[in-house]
Amino acid sequence: FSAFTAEEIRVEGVQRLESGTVLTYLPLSVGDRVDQSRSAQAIRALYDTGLFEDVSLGRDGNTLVVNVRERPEIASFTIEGNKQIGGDELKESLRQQGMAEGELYKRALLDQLRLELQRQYYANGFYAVNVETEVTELDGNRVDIAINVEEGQVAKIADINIVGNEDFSDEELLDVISLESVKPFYAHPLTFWRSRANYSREKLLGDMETLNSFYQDQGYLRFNVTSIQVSLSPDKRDIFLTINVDEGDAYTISNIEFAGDLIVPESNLRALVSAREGQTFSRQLVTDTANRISSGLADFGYAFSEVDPLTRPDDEEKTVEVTFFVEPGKRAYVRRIQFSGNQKTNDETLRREMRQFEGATFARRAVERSRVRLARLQFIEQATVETEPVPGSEDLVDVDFSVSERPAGTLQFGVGFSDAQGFLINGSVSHSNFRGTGNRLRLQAETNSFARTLSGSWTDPYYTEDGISRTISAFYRDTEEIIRFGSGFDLNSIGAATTFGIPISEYSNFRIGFGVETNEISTRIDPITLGGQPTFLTSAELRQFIRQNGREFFTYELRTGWNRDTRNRSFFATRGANTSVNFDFKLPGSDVEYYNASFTHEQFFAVGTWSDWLSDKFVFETNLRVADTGVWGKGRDVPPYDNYFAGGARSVRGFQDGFLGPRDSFNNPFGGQFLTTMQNELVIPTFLESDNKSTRLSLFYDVGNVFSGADEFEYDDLRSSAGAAFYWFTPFFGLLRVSYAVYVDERPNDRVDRFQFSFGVGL
Amino acid sequence: CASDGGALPEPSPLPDLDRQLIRGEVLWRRSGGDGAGEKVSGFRLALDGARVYTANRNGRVSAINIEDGSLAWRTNTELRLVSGPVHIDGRLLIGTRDGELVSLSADDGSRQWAVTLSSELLVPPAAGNGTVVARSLDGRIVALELATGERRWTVERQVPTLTLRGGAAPLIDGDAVYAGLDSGKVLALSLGTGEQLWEQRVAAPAGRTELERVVDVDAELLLADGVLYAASVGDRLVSLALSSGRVRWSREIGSRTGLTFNPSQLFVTDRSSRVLATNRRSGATIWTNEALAYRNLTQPVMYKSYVMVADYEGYLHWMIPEDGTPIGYADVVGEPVRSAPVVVGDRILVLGAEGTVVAVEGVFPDAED
Amino acid sequence: CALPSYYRVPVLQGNVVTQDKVQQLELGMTPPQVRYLLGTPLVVSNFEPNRWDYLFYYRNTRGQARESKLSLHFSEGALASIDGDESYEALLPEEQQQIDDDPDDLETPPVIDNSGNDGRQTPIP
Amino acid sequence: CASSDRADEMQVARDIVGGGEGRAVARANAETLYNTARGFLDSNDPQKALELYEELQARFPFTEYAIQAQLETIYANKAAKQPDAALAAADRFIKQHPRHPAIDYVYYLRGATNYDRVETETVLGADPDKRDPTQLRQAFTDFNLLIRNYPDSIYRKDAQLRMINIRHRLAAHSLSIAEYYLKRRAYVAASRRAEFVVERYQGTDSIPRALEIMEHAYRMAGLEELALNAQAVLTASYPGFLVHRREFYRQQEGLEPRYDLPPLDVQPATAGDQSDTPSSVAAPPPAGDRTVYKSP
Repeated sequence: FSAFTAEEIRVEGVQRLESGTVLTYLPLSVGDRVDQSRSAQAIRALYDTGLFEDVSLGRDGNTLVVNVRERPEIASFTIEGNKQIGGDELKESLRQQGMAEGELYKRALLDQLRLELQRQYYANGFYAVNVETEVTELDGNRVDIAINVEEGQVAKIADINIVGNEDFSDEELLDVISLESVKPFYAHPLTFWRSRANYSREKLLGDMETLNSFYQDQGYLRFNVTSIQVSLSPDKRDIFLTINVDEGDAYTISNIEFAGDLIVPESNLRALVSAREGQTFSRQLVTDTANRISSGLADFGYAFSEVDPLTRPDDEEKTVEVTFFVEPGKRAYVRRIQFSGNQKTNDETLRREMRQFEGATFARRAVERSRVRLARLQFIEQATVETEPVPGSEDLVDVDFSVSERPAGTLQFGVGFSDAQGFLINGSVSHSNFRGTGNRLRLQAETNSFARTLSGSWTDPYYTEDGISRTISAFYRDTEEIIRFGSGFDLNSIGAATTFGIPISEYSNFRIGFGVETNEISTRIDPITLGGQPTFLTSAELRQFIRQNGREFFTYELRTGWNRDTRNRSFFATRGANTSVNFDFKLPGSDVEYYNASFTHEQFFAVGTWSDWLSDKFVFETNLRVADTGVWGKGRDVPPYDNYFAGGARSVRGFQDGFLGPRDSFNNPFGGQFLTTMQNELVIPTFLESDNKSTRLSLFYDVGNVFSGADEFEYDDLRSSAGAAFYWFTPFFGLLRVSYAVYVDERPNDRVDRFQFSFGVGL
Repeated sequence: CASDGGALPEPSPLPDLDRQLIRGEVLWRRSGGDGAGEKVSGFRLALDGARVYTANRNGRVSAINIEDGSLAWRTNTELRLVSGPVHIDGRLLIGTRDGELVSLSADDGSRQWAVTLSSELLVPPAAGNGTVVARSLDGRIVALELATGERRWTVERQVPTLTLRGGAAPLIDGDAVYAGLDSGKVLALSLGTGEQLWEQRVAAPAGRTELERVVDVDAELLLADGVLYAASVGDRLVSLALSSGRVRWSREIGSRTGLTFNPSQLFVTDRSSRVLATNRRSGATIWTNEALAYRNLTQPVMYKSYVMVADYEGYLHWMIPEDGTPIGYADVVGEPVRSAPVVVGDRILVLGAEGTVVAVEGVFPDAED
Repeated sequence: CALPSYYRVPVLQGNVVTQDKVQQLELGMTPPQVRYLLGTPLVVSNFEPNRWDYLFYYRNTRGQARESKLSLHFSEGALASIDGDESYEALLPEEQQQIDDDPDDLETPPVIDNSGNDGRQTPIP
Repeated sequence: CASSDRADEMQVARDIVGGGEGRAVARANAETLYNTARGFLDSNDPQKALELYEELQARFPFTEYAIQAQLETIYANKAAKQPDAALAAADRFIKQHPRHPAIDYVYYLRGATNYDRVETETVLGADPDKRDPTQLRQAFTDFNLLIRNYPDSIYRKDAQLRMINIRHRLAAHSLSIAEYYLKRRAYVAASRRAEFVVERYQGTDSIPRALEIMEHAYRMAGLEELALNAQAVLTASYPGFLVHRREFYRQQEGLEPRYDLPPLDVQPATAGDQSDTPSSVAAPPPAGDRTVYKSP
């Protein structure tokens, strides 16, 4: 139509939207001159909003008439039959493209979607697939969309033939690539659930890359895949792959050079190079060396260093010269360190673990060290770090740590009644990140008809900003006639202690502390006449002890210890070791002088990475504990309440709690002065999403026992058990340990308890 | 084989004939080796008057006397054989999965020469005029001296991303060699120089997915009275002028196996194992026999003026050329038959998929009594 | 009961600049030239935009601190004065290189090992 | 016979409320459905309201009520503690009804959703501002969008108050980091953080302490001139602060407190009045009175 000035604009055909909405997006307004190009531009603008199916401009006198037809809204969108290609991620990705309930229906998008689905299926070997789409109009300008997929028979790879390979056999090469021809199911012991015989073009292209790098890693610099043929059997069930290769020859390294600004002396860099002259060239080795050099430089602050290996092959000699060209870039400084994801932990609690400071040279090792220290905090489940250059400057970087937190507090409260102990109330509160400050609080209370215990401890890991920790603890215990367990004596004790942990290196610290304790054993040692004969209420051993040492003991104690912990996590660690030696002894002036020495060593081995048929997630953990108590100076005997007991969920599993070790005359556990226990666990990867984050499954083999003294240690008296254990870090009750002992080396008079569980934070 | 979707229909049962005009009598049966197994292969029977030769996937090559089925000689080449043998001038040519072309002496199977080509030799070679022409899976066509195995020329053609397993053997006629390609074309090359004489498209790829675009010319080429007949799986059967490749006529018939002829008619087994007869001059269909549909029939062969095919259960079937009515069938080998039976005088030699060779003679009971 | 020397986390602060770079400093240089030579100054105050301080401070694991500083003044876009210790030598402390090596830290590739030069601090060119 | 319709509708409304809603919902007309849904929303049962809004939009897509239902879905999701769903609903509403009279309310609601994600007070009395500040920053950008696009919106004042509040909390966050580095004797880090607070968060409560940290850090690092600068700025803009600071230390040592001190004018004039605190977010005004959108 001829150009005119629009005195008025009228919108027609609007149903769901308002004319106001159309006017917002219309690039024309009242009073504008409307000509051919502007109206075309207006129409395109309205189309771009994606809200309209059809737009046209008309003229009624001097009024510009905009008539639109809104795109119908999708009332329901269903897709069935797509077993092979992801159900919900597919729906999610379609939602993003605007194909979901509530969005507006675009026919072109649906066709494109159908084709895309079909191409996906063909790329995965479903050559007999059939994808139908169906759009039903509803009143109120809405539509129902249904896509149904008939997948049909998937074509399996029947045979892969590699032609032209002399130096490596077909079998060797078939192991390298991921695609595989159909073998009887028993041929894949470990990978039976993943059928690798499904053909997919991406996997094929990926495999060509793997083949290429395999040969490059063996020195075949000139290797290439000349052509690949994919052919289908007439019945469309079998796929035949023919891979034609030209191996070329294996090249050896003639010489290794360094060029560019090396920052450190060449001898240092050469020590990092694992390849040697004369050795067959390997692309992998060369790239690894380049990475090691650049990460080494990063430790000197050169975060942006680039090391690229240049190779100059000599085709006659079949040798290659490798030059590592080092471009250190600017020395980098850290502008800001930021934490995200810490909903419950204060910034300072994380920042004090940092080994990298703001306003200092960037050191990759320090950043990595900081990340591991964060991961070792009890209340952090996972910590990751990213270094980003600061826009607008060439040598400043920001270091961003993102953490995911683990429930730090546990709250247990139980009211019960047991025939042996009568009415029972117990409760414990523990929080390893109290008010986000990283301080640890533990409170425990228990009352039943036989015992009232109350204990608490408060630890501030950063009592001084350099990391000296302080723990204050106190306890009150009043127990009577523990008949079921122990040799039947009343004990009430009260004590308090304070200990300091002083770091003496990045991984180890020294522990020193002082404690005061008073214990009183009150029980009848002379017999009472019951039914005519004298019967004793307490065991012979205890009676003898009381006769010799009396009943009340007031002791001062000096606690010393050394600990070295290099585990990568405090719960569910997969690497590192945790060794500690403790030596506490009752100071002179105490009523009884005895010492208490213990050695514990926990070591993790990433056995999974040792051989490639085992998945990397397999971890072997061994946990050894040896403890000895004995008198010194004028001490005559170690009080029974300080004896060691073994057996139970946290020591030798499969034996009833505490029942492993010497017995008293009532055949109740009396404990001993020498304890050796060892727990070995093979951690098995599970398919749970929370594997090794908050759950862990393992097979265990425990061995150990308690002896009345170090001299009575008898190797074949050690008891052992084996079975399976499951650990779960529960939201409210701390670490739950459940174990079932399948084999228990039970001897006469042992009490076996195959199924055991315990919870609460063990540390 | 446009995607007809879904699994393939069931093979039809044996036709119930009230009277069997012809019966097959097995003269002798001999196992030549372990054959080809279920997989598609390029194994054929090769003859030189007195003996029939077979090759097998485990590397075994056997020579059997046609007269009584006794074993003339047997050797194990220790190679991963996949095609041949082809007999010419006292030689046997066989192809391996690793791209080796080997020439053995037909007298005792001793190795004469061996050449490694660029890819698998799934398709049997052609020999003639002192030349061997081999087609490797990567689309290369190589001519070699028959006597020495020395290369003469190599021609390369693009291979589509997805093809059908198997292929048509090249055909040598005079100074030209004709080859059906996986791209749906027939190529004519000069035997001496490898120069292209002409190239004719048999079927054009159509459809949006790779599967719908498969148009391999896998059926054996047929040369009869100066006319070349070729069939593609893309539902096209053409008759080409030998000199120029010009299409004389073309019909909507797709075949994967091949065709045979008699003076006036052409016989072809199509992709769904229907047997059709067409007029040689015009290509018009005369009759269609669907009784043996989906029984995976071989290429038809003329036996005593009757049309004969073999099927997946090892049966031979005979039909009257005029109207295609079945006149008899015989259970001869008990193994799937994939390569066409070979007629020697009154005898029919059949190669089973598991390597068994059977000699059969067609008997007409009515005629005797 | 402080033991003789317990382990303090080393504190590193400020720009590390080598002696030869300091020597190349001349009056009249423009800020971008100085920045290219010595790197971005880490101590620049909002209230003294024309004054750049290259400060280096290192407190080792036994708590002993070492520091040096260099103050540069610019006027009208050119370096007007340089003061602070001429022999400004801020070399990377060797303690930092000797961060107690995490024995089996598989996730990070090994660091440059300094055993080659008998523990002397690596001379940086 | 209008009244009989009314009675019938009220009966339907009661059915819906009474839970027998299968049959009743089917019969209800748009207005009843909307009023019932709004009833649930106001008696804070947002989940039920969400279902009815869905039903309303499905069966009466072109009515005023449908648009109002879409608007109130945003608020209902927020009330039902589903912040992500609320944000998605808000974005869709902004795209489809950019000129709706209550559009500024939608931007405001978006900002409030992010703002309320950070609990103001944790159960043990710990200070949440010491933790991850990303949600706070997101809320700040949302409110900024509202003020820039709709300067005359009635929610502008409340949004501004919230933005000021957020700036204070972000400043406090950075300041606590400067305090930490000072304690660790990492003087360059402490001074840089303090400079950052002074530069970025003018007018917040953290400025005086930041200046003091700057002064201390520069002095410990041996940069006396810079230390004197910082002290000069501090005494100039916050005279009362130092006096009170010294008084605080005196009392620490148990000396006699002095009462004749100048007022603690912590806020230089530019900070805007602190008197009213941001109020909690109200439900959107009902569909009925479309003319005036009262401030919450």
